[in-house]
Amino acid sequence: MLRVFRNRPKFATVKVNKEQPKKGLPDNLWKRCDQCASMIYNKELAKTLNVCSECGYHFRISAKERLGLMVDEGSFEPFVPLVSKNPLNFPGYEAKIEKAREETGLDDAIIIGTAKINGFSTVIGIIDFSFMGGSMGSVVGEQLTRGFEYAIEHQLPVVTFSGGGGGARMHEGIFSLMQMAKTSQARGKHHRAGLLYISVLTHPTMGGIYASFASLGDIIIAEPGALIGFAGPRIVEETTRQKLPTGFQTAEFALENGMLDLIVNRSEMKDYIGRLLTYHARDEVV
Amino acid sequence: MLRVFRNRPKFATVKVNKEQPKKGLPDNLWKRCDQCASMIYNKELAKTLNVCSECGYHFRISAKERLGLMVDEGSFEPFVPLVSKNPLNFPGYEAKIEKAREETGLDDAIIIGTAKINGFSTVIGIIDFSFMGGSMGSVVGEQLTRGFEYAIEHQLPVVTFSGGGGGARMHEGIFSLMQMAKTSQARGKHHRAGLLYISVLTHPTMGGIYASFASLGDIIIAEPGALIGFAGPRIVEETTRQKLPTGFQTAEFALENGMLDLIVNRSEMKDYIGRLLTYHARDEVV
Amino acid sequence: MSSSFEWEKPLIELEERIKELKDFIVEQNIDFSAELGELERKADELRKSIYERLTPWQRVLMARHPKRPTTLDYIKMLFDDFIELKGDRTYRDDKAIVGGIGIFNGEPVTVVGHQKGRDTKENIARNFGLPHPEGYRKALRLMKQAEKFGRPIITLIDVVGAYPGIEAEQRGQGLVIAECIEQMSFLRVPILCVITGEGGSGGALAIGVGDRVLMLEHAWYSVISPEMCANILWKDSSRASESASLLKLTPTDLMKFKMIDDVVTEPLGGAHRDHEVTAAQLRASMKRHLAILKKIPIEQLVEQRLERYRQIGHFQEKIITETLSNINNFNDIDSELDCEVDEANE
Amino acid sequence: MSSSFEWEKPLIELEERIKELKDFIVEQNIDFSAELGELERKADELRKSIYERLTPWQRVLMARHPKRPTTLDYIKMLFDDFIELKGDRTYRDDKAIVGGIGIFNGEPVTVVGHQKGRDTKENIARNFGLPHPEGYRKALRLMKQAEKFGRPIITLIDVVGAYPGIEAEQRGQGLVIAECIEQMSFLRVPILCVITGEGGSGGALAIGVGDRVLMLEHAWYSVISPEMCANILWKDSSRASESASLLKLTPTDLMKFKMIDDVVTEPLGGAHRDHEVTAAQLRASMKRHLAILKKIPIEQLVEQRLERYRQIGHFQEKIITETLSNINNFNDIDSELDCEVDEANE
Ligand SMILES: [Zn+2]
Ligand SMILES: [Zn+2]
Repeated sequence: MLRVFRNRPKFATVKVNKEQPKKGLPDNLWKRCDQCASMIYNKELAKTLNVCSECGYHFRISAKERLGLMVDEGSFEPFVPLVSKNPLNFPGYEAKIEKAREETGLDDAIIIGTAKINGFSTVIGIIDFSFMGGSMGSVVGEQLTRGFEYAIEHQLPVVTFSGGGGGARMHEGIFSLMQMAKTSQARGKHHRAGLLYISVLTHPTMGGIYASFASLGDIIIAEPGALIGFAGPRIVEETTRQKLPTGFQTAEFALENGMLDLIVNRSEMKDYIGRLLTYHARDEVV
Repeated sequence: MLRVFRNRPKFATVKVNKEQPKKGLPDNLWKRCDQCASMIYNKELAKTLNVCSECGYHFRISAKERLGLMVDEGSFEPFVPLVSKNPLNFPGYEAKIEKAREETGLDDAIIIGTAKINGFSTVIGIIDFSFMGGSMGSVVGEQLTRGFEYAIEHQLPVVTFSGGGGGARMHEGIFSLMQMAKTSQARGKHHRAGLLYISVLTHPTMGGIYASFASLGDIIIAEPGALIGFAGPRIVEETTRQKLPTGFQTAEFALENGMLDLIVNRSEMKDYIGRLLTYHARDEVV
Repeated sequence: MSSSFEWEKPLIELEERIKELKDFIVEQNIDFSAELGELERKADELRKSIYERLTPWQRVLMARHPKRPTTLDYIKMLFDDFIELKGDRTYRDDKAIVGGIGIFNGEPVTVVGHQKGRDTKENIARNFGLPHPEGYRKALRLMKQAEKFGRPIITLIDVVGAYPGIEAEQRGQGLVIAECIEQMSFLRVPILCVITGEGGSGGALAIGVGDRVLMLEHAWYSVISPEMCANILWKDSSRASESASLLKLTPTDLMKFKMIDDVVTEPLGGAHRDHEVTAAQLRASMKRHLAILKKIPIEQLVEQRLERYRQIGHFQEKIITETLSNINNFNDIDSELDCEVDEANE
Repeated sequence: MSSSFEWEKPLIELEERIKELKDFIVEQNIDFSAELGELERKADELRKSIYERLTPWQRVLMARHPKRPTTLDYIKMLFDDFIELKGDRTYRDDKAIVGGIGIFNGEPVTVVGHQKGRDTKENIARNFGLPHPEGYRKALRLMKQAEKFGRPIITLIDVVGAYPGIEAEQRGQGLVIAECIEQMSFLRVPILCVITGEGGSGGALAIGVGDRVLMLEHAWYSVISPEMCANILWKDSSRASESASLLKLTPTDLMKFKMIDDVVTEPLGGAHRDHEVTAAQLRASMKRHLAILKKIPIEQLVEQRLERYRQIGHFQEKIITETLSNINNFNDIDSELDCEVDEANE
């Protein structure tokens, strides 16, 4: 068996940045809704799970927040943390990684481990957009692969939340591309072992992340309004020189075009996933 | 094993009607091309395999003619002939069958048996439009099913030519509908046995024939201009009250829409099928 | 379409009279119970005699009653929970077919069914329950998902036929119907099909290949709709009531033919008169049949399913009396002959 | 686009001079063979030194040369017979991907590859070799057909990247690329992939998962095209020559990284200078690798294929030095912090 879990004590190495340098500035008290432009009090947003109470817009949340919303309290056990190398000697990559680590307190763009959701054991992986746009390099690829492998070994379902912007991490070049194959194959084995994978597409799920593991869910769910696609809307517009259709590449667009099973509000997500896990439980504890 | 072959002598029961009552009338000497309206001398048509030398229009030919064009001479051995009953007591069905038998010399809308094509043994089934529009009732369904079963037992490829107009034979009601399931399942077993099925769609392949075995070919070929679809063009036009697109439901339309592998002229059909059989030969005699 | 039929009129009139009488009695506070009982007994008799004597065509009309429960209505009544799953992962989510995971009798199952609209607006959105190829693909996707997770499949069939539309043809509905039929036939989970309303041709069969086929009392199932059959036979769709009789499309006929396994009784007057009672009857039949299917080892189940369809057909081996001619002697065939035959068939 | 590059100019000039000289010699009937030999030796040296020192960006331009052989050109040269098979059986025949059955070295194989146009008209018909979802679906259909019949698969890759088009997105190219990658990985037949020209991102990988990956000398393969990389890094596509160097996209780099298995030498000056010689070189490499693959039992082959990709990645386990904080204590997380991070990333 792979050493996927860190040794006990099972503490996270993520450094929760406690400094709040801009404290007192209105930016930190209020936030403008990207969709309806309402000004919303941050404390209010925390209560609504970062969903605009005016228009239902789902703000992006961090992987840590997502984890908090999704798993049974105290049940998360992270995998051994991995850190990136710089296989292409891409100029400035190390510095970028270091900066992202400091800003997010994460080792790379993913939080992954085992957890219980409504009492059901799962492997859960959550991409964090704040870490270099949630792009998939060797670390994200390896962690997801370990996730599926662990799930096969222990006959567990996998749940992922993929909010990766550009998809691939170009600083790792071909190694980043190959993570698409690696994660797809890991899921392929998991699928062939008859196990459940619920893929949740959060804003934005694009590029190599969308074109690999995230598209291979038995059930694919999205949050309302999430941007979902392979090529980014700007590049599509530039290439085709056509006006993009209204709602192009939104979750609603994907649902209409047959690419999603359902769209679920953040507040109902845990309930939906919990029910789906229940209905796929192998011991038939329905 | 099913008794699929008649006892020797392996003669066909088809009655080749030798009387030519209208001999001498111009109708029998000349034929007008449905596509370009050229008048073509019948003797000329026989030489061009019933393809218009002006525009390439493929006239419908009988199953017997098709057999002659496709199989190695003297190699055809027909299955035991079957005849229809009238399970619904549908008024006039027996008379219709009797009339069709007399006019075509066939027992029902199919000729089926084993034959060699370019030296390769196959099961070959050919629908004849002239027999009640080439519709599939119990006899056609059973014969095709026996064909696939015989092919499984002897590890043979199957080749069909399906030119059935309405598809289902409504006089047999639900029994006709169920032939779609029966033939699809027979092919399903043949497919799962790893065997090759080449389905050739000739003018017209519609309805229940198209929506069952004929669509389940590993390779689907059509003759140029053949009408291919489920619902007939007249009913589509009546229902939607829209002008049909140019070339709607032609082979060329199906090819463009991804439903066909290739379109092959009648004169090249035997060569194509022969090569495909060669490339799928199990003994690797390439 | 009105929500009561011509043949129901005497009954509806009697029912109204009884209601008036009752109101009067309550108002006047008179004891009329004996007379009232007699009246209601008569109404019952009338109901029975009307619905026992329905013609096949009347049954077709019953199956199309605008207030008849639709697939989503049944899903709501039959399942304890239901999560709808959408999309074919290829082209579009077709609203004419719905599907998802439902909890039936405490157990997860996959459900797919045709979905007609319950009003004009919904009918337009759902194309009157007539699927495009993507609808069949969605159904197939969900059924294969059911197979992966070992869930039984329940299909609810209610479609007048395949959709004669340009796009449906363009995107290959014939091909996808064939794929559905073929793949359903080999799925390694129990499949229970229910014809709840209309069972028209390939559109019905595409999700209709199963281990047991149940049928509601006022449903129909045939290779062709009565209208289209009349159109072909007599070039006159209005003679559908005649062709409906010829096609032997009622549950009674189909039971006799062994094409279906159970007829689910509807409340007197039809399913639209009492959705809940209809669902309860259906649930009981489904429960009974599913329990039997679940006991059969899966290899055997699939074998039985294939054997069921293998046996369908009415034919006999030909007794050879005619002069034999060697079919291999192709040169004997006169191509002129075929021209005549072609003409005869135009 | 001109059919000769800036850096070729000195060479082309020299080649022209030699040709003139030869013509003169023939005309005058003088014996100048020694001098001519010397000149041609010099031209050879010049060629070598030019093509050995090509920058990565120049290599990308070579891979895009309008006279470079396309997939159908290779198919004609590599196979003894070829029957093209079209269509995805779902939506359309995508001309940007071609496929079929070819006879390679006396044996049937399934071939699929991107097909660029050989002139403007063909480029429009073939969308410059940029597939829509139906193209990938056709490829997958043919590869599964190959698996059924136990035929090896050969893919010929030449695509700048996935197509950033409205319809390609609408019909789910991300999803279908994922499906291709996943399903190819488990196919129970040998798969030989050849990057003949451009190997751009998901568009290439969709038909690029195999047991052996060969690459032509002047081909490139990367997660992103140099132009798009420059666009992201410096908001300036014209700096593609710089990003091309950063991306390590040449066969030399990729051999070092063990991402490919063989580099197929092109004629001096590039494949477009001699199609037949290029094809002969490629054929030899394909033959060699296919012979090896065919000897490996299929179970083992698929295992090795999966293991090949399983091993790809550069990372290390983190040495834990920081203060540990319990990640399960969610209440510690201040949502205000994340807002900052979001802003930093816009
Ligand atoms: Zn808002
Ligand atoms: Zn003509």
